[in-house]
Amino acid sequence: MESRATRIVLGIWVALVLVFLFGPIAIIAVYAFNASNVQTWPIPGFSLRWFASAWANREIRSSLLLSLEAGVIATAIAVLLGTAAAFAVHRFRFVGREAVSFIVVLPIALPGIITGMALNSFFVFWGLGLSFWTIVIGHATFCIVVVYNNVIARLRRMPHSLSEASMDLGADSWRTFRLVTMPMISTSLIGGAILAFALSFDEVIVTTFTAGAQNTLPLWIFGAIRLGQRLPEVNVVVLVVTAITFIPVIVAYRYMDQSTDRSR
Amino acid sequence: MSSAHETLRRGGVPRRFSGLLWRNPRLGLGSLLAPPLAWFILIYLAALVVLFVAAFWSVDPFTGELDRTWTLDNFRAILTSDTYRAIALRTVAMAAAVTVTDAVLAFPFAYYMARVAGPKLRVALFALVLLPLWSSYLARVYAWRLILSHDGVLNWALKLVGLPQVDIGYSRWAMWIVFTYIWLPFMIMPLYAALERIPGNFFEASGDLGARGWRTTAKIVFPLALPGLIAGSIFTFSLTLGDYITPVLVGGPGSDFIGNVVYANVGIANNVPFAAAYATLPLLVMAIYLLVARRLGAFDMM
Amino acid sequence: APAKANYPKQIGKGEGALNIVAWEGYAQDDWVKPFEQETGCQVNRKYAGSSDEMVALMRQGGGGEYDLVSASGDASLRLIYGGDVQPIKVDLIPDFKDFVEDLKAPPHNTVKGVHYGLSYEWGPNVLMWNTDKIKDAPKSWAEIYDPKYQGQVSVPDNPIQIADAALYLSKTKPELGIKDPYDLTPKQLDAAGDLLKTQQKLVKKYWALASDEIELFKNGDATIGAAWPYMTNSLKDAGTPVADVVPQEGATGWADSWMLSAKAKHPNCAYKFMAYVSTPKVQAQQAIYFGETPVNLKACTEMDAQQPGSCEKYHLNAPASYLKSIKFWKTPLKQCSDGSNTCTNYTDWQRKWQEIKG
Amino acid sequence: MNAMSPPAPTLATKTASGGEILLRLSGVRKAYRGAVAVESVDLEIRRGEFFTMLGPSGSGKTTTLRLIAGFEQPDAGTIELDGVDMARTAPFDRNVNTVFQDYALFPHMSVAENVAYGLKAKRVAAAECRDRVAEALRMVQLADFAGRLPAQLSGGQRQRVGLARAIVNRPGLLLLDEPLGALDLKLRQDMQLELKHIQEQVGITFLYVTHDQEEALSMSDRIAIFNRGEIEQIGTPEEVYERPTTPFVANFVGSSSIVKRRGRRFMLRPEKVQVLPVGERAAFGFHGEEGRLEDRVYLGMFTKYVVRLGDGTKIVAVQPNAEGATGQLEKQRGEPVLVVWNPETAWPV
Amino acid sequence: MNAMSPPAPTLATKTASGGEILLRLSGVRKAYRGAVAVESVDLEIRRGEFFTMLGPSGSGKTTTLRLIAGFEQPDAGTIELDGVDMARTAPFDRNVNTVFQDYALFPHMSVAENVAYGLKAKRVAAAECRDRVAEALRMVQLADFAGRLPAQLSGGQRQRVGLARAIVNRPGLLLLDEPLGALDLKLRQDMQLELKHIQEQVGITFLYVTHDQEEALSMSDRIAIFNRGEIEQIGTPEEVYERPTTPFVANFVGSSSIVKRRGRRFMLRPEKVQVLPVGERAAFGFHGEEGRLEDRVYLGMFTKYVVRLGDGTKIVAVQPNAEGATGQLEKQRGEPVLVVWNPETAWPV
Ligand SMILES: Nc1ncnc2c1ncn2[C@@H]1O[C@H](COP(=O)(O)OP(=O)(O)OP(=O)(O)O)[C@@H](O)[C@H]1O
Ligand SMILES: Nc1ncnc2c1ncn2[C@@H]1O[C@H](COP(=O)(O)OP(=O)(O)OP(=O)(O)O)[C@@H](O)[C@H]1O
Ligand SMILES: NCCCCNCCCN
Ligand SMILES: [Mg+2]
Ligand SMILES: [Mg+2]
Repeated sequence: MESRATRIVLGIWVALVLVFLFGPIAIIAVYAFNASNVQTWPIPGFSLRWFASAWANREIRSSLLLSLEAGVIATAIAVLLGTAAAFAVHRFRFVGREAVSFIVVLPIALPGIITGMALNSFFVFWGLGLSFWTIVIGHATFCIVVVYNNVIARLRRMPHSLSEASMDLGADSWRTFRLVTMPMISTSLIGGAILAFALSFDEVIVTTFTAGAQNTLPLWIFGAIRLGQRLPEVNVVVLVVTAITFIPVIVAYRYMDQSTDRSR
Repeated sequence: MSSAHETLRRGGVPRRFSGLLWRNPRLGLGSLLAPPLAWFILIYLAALVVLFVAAFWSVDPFTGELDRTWTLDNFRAILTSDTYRAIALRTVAMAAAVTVTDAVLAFPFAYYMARVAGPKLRVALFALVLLPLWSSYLARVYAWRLILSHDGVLNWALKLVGLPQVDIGYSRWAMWIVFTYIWLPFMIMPLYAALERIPGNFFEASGDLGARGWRTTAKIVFPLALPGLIAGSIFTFSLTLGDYITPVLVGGPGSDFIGNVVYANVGIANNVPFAAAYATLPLLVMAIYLLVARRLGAFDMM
Repeated sequence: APAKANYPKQIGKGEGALNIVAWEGYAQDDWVKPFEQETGCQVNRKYAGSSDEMVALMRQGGGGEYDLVSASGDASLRLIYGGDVQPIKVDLIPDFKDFVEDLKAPPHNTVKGVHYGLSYEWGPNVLMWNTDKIKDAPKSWAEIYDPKYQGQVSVPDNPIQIADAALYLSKTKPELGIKDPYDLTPKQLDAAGDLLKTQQKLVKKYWALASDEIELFKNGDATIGAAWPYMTNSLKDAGTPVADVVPQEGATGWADSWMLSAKAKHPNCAYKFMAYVSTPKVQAQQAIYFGETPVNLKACTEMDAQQPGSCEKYHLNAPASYLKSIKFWKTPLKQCSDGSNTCTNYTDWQRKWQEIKG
Repeated sequence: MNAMSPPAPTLATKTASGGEILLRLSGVRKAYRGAVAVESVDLEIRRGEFFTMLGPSGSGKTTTLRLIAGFEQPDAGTIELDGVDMARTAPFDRNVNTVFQDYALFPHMSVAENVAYGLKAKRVAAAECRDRVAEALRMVQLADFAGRLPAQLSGGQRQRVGLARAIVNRPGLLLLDEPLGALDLKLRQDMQLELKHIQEQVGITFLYVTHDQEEALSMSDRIAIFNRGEIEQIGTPEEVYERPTTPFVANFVGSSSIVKRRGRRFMLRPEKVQVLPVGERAAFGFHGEEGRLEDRVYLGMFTKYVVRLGDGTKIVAVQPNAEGATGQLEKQRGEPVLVVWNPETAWPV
Repeated sequence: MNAMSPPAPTLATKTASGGEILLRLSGVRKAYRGAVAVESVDLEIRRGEFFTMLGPSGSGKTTTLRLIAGFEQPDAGTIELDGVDMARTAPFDRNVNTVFQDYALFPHMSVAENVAYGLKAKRVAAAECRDRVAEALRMVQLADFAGRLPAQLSGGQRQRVGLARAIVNRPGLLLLDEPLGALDLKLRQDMQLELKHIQEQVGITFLYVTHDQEEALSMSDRIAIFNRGEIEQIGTPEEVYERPTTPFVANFVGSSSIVKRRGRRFMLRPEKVQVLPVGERAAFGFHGEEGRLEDRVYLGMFTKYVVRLGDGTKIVAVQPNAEGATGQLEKQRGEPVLVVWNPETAWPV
């Protein structure tokens, strides 16, 4: 439908936005190879030494590990609770049903500083020391909505008759969930989980308020940025994480939602 | 036939439990809803309540001890101060400006994804939009410092092509650019979701009735994409509203946000009551925003 | 209220870990790594950009997240009276005896003879400038209030910065009657505020982090400002032409102490760490790295060994007189040092600072 | 007809005037948040019958079917299958299977896996399962498509998979909710024949939902006419077409003209009316009236005439195009004609 | 009929045997990535005509319509509207409007706004716009629904909004792609009448797509039968039903039996065949053969008989249920019967 000129103009726009999106990431990549730890432009020379020193850095490894652990557990909680909430809202009519979708989006829609501060004073109020688990709780709280939204969108598109057909054929609720519902929602679940994990993996503000002495990777990065001595290592870590995630993200989104390749 | 019923009736615990759930749907609802609801109410809503009760308390500035006597002093201090009013205004204005800019940048992009790109390119663009979320938010903000600083990449490039230097490092311009940049994917995704749901034959129907491209865009595409736009704006607006790191990293003088004041009071001055009182403002703004957004159907697009 | 003493008899076996809150540059691998190898105590570092942040971190989650903090004088009393830190048995620190006398039991970390902190290092807030862009070496703080540096000034984003203005005003406007830059009546606070508000228009950026300031000078955004010697050193190392000076009006400064959390989970490692960083070698490494002065007088030879002339450069050979020239950070209180109740407290300062920054 | 089929029933027994009751609904009622979907339904279905529920959109057909399948629970009334009340039995414990309007095939399973689904749920042994699936696919002529995914099938093929998936379980009762609604007319007509054939083969009781009168008439042993959540009439195709008990049934099942004579209203089916040139004589005992030809529509098999009588009554008549290539009555619109009917065929409503 | 309607045409002119050409397609071809959707289509449509494209699913009807509307561009051939080639003209510049199968109503606009959309795009003055919208809504009997949103309408009402939205623009040509496909049978029959009525009222040329033969026969002036991207026959309803030029047309338009006699194949329409008890005499000049009654299906208006002849040929016959409450032939399945037809009605294929 769109005229050729429209398509060309839109194409140029898309290209420019991509340059905008990836320009800073390119800068990060370049500085990862900076021979000096002084961040001036253009860089004085190329070097791989920061890869070696990042690799040897125990703090990077432990904070990366912590971020992965917290992200995985928070995502797991989000998947369980978000899926349960999506099913409840999709399947049933009940008083306060509307409120559920509202409560669920609150933690992500309210500024992170409110979420963080509220959880922080809550933990303090109950005398719970800040720990790995408080990080997980904070992350899970704002990740639930991502899974919830993905799953409920899929459930809405999934014909209700499928699970009825299954029960009609003699499969009990559990079998129906396992053999029909789960395979149908799995891709949206994966999509939601990936996004949830990404949000957790990169969360700074809520973590700042819910972490104790533990450093997640973003907190380590923040510390490194303040310190200013090891910035190339930050760039190395960011570059490597981005590169490693690129392929699974592409693969995952290919499978995520049939709607994305539904032709217009 | 009755023997058939017998065989059907048999079955293990899951089957009998399934039957129980079928006969008592409320039980099923309860077991699905209780865990997430308990999580949100016992942890999150309770936390918000604790926080905002604290807004009416005060703190000993020296020892940091909470004084749990009811007082409106925090609110009074905020409402009577030009400084706090200016900061609130600045924050909301920036959040609005960033939201509008992201919408403008994202709309043609999402439109291209939904309507022009083929299936393969669409998946690729989708992944490319999401990819920045994996490269540290902090590192990307920091990269902008290197771009915008006095002797940075931008001025270097401008010099290369013989253009005059700009001095926008550490300023509100810088914050505007960086916020726009950081939250752009959060606008593109829901906008794309909304555009992608517009049936193709609406474009045909509109053209068929004599409307040219711009008219179709204004009268059909935009109104139908509005829920997605609002869903995206929830992110861009609220993420900007609550951020305090970007102002610290790329802002100049006079660029403190609500978040900076809140952070300074809770994370530095240990004055949670005052922070809570000041945080009431974004909380109210977002609550209203969300109620409006939900009415406009934005929640289905997030 | 201050925490009760709970002295250990001796330093026991390490717990394997140690969580510390430190100023940036206070826990460098150069000396932390050997400590870890020696004691098996893995050091987890959290860097704070201001004394306020240190206090907040030590109180975070009800306290107990961190074992040690390198608190400056304006944070230490708050931590003591807030009950956040516990008394330290200085006998367990072998090098304590070699400390500068004035800092063995200074009022900012010792209350009624009870040591709540172990002095570490001290130094001045200096005036730093880019020597390429400013040829005449500045001598007065007046420079950072001078409109000719519009958009090139950088000062810390910290309420305690008001004291710098007050110090300057105490010299340039004696009629205000400022004696101690931390004892300000509301009128004096306003006067300092007004001065800082005129400065706000000149500021390129209020630096929140040490690295901010370094970068501002490195990338040509700032040419003059208030800094720490640490920054001058870093910038010089990176080839940026800068110099610093304690201007004629004198300077504010810090005197830091290691303090032990009242709920420390790793007290043995904490004692081991305090003992370790009090040794002449570490004291010297720290001093040279940050550009400040150790408390251990024996560090002088170590300093000269690591960087010839540094003992003198940082006045460790004549600490007593140099000490007097620095107005060390302390927490402003309602009660002035002279006992009268006419001063402004830290909350007032915070509000004022917010007003200044806008 | 193959080995499975029962001895061909006589035309008389096909109307199922007797036989054992398989399903009985009494006083069944269902409302959705205030909106009543099924007001009160009483129904008896006999074993082996092809029973159809016919009615306009929203009349409660689907709801009734869902209550029988167990997807919904009735607000009141009983649902007895084989004399046992099913009200508290879950769908997976009912000996009833459903063919869905949108087929509801599991998209991630092959045709064979779809068909085997019910047997596996009942833990039928693998070998038997394989055989029964193969047999069911043969019956719906999809033996060669066992390995395909539903997305790789045409609409008619999907419909047959849905059917095979249900009948492979040999349910006591098969529920079909507008199973042909999504198909092209031509395909639908073919599938009607196939469905009917299969029902005769396997001898399962069919409870069929449609809103297409022709489909209902051509396939059913008995028909229940639904209107606003209630049944207006139950009867054989001939009964509901020729002897409707309410005006609604008269109007919904086939088209008709209404004439008022001597203070009473009569329904006239179009095939009972003849249109003749003015001046011709009506047959003995027939009633004739003059009118004006308002429209003539050629419909292939027959031609439809619309005639306006002197008192304004509109009479619709159809006449088969039996005699040759063109319709018999060569009149133009607006010309006068004679309409004729046997008063015995005028049904009072 | 109101003031707008043209003088009632005679039945003869309705077959549109002459008249000015409005639309001409010559050698139009369209392929989608290798798959040919429209092979080669030649077509002429006359002004004022009700022209129908009939054909099975996938035969290229929609593609042809989309080419005419301008949603697609042909790979080859010309599309002339009023003698002007339209191939490079954008949809919004063509004097053609479309009624979509799924209506494609704009969900965020009221009924009136939907209908006004095309007029506003053409910058028709507000007052005139208001009047024309009101008139169009009156015509489709939705005057009272102007303020509603599409979601608040039933299927049939939406369909009429789609129609009003198109005709309000007074296009030279109106394209309708299975506009009634989504409706219930009963509603569809009502809408067929309404559509036809409106076409006569406004005098716009209709190009109609359907896969329902009955619909095509009852509404059209002329019909084009599509098969695999090509037109097999164009003609009046009677021509395509009674004198099909290809076996495909014979089979697709209406049902028929095929008999082979003297080495030639003939098509027998079911209404041309009579079924009689054995022993009765066929009318003069008629051809009679004995067979066995295989099935008898009551269809309300008529009864369908399936007879198997001695040589295995299957003959389908329909007889109107004109005489009384029951069909005339009281034979049971399996009994011998006589089938009779006029050899002139057997069409060689
Ligand atoms: N889940 C539901 N929630 C609310 N109302 C419902 C629901 N299901 C059906 N209804 C209403 O109940 C009435 C009967 O609906 P039902 O689906 O049984 O009709 P139907 O005869 O099957 O119609 P159709 O021919 O359109 O399928 C309708 O008015 C419908 O709107
Ligand atoms: N956009 C497209 N891309 C690829 N193939 C297409 C496209 N549109 C149609 N086709 C193919 O072209 C052929 C003709 O399709 P078309 O939609 O014109 O048929 P139709 O006669 O309208 O069928 P129906 O009655 O099912 O609507 C079909 O084989 C179809 O699969
Ligand atoms: N990529 C960083 C995005 C951070 C989003 N945080 C969401 C939490 C808001 N409460
Ligand atoms: Mg239904
Ligand atoms: Mg089509």
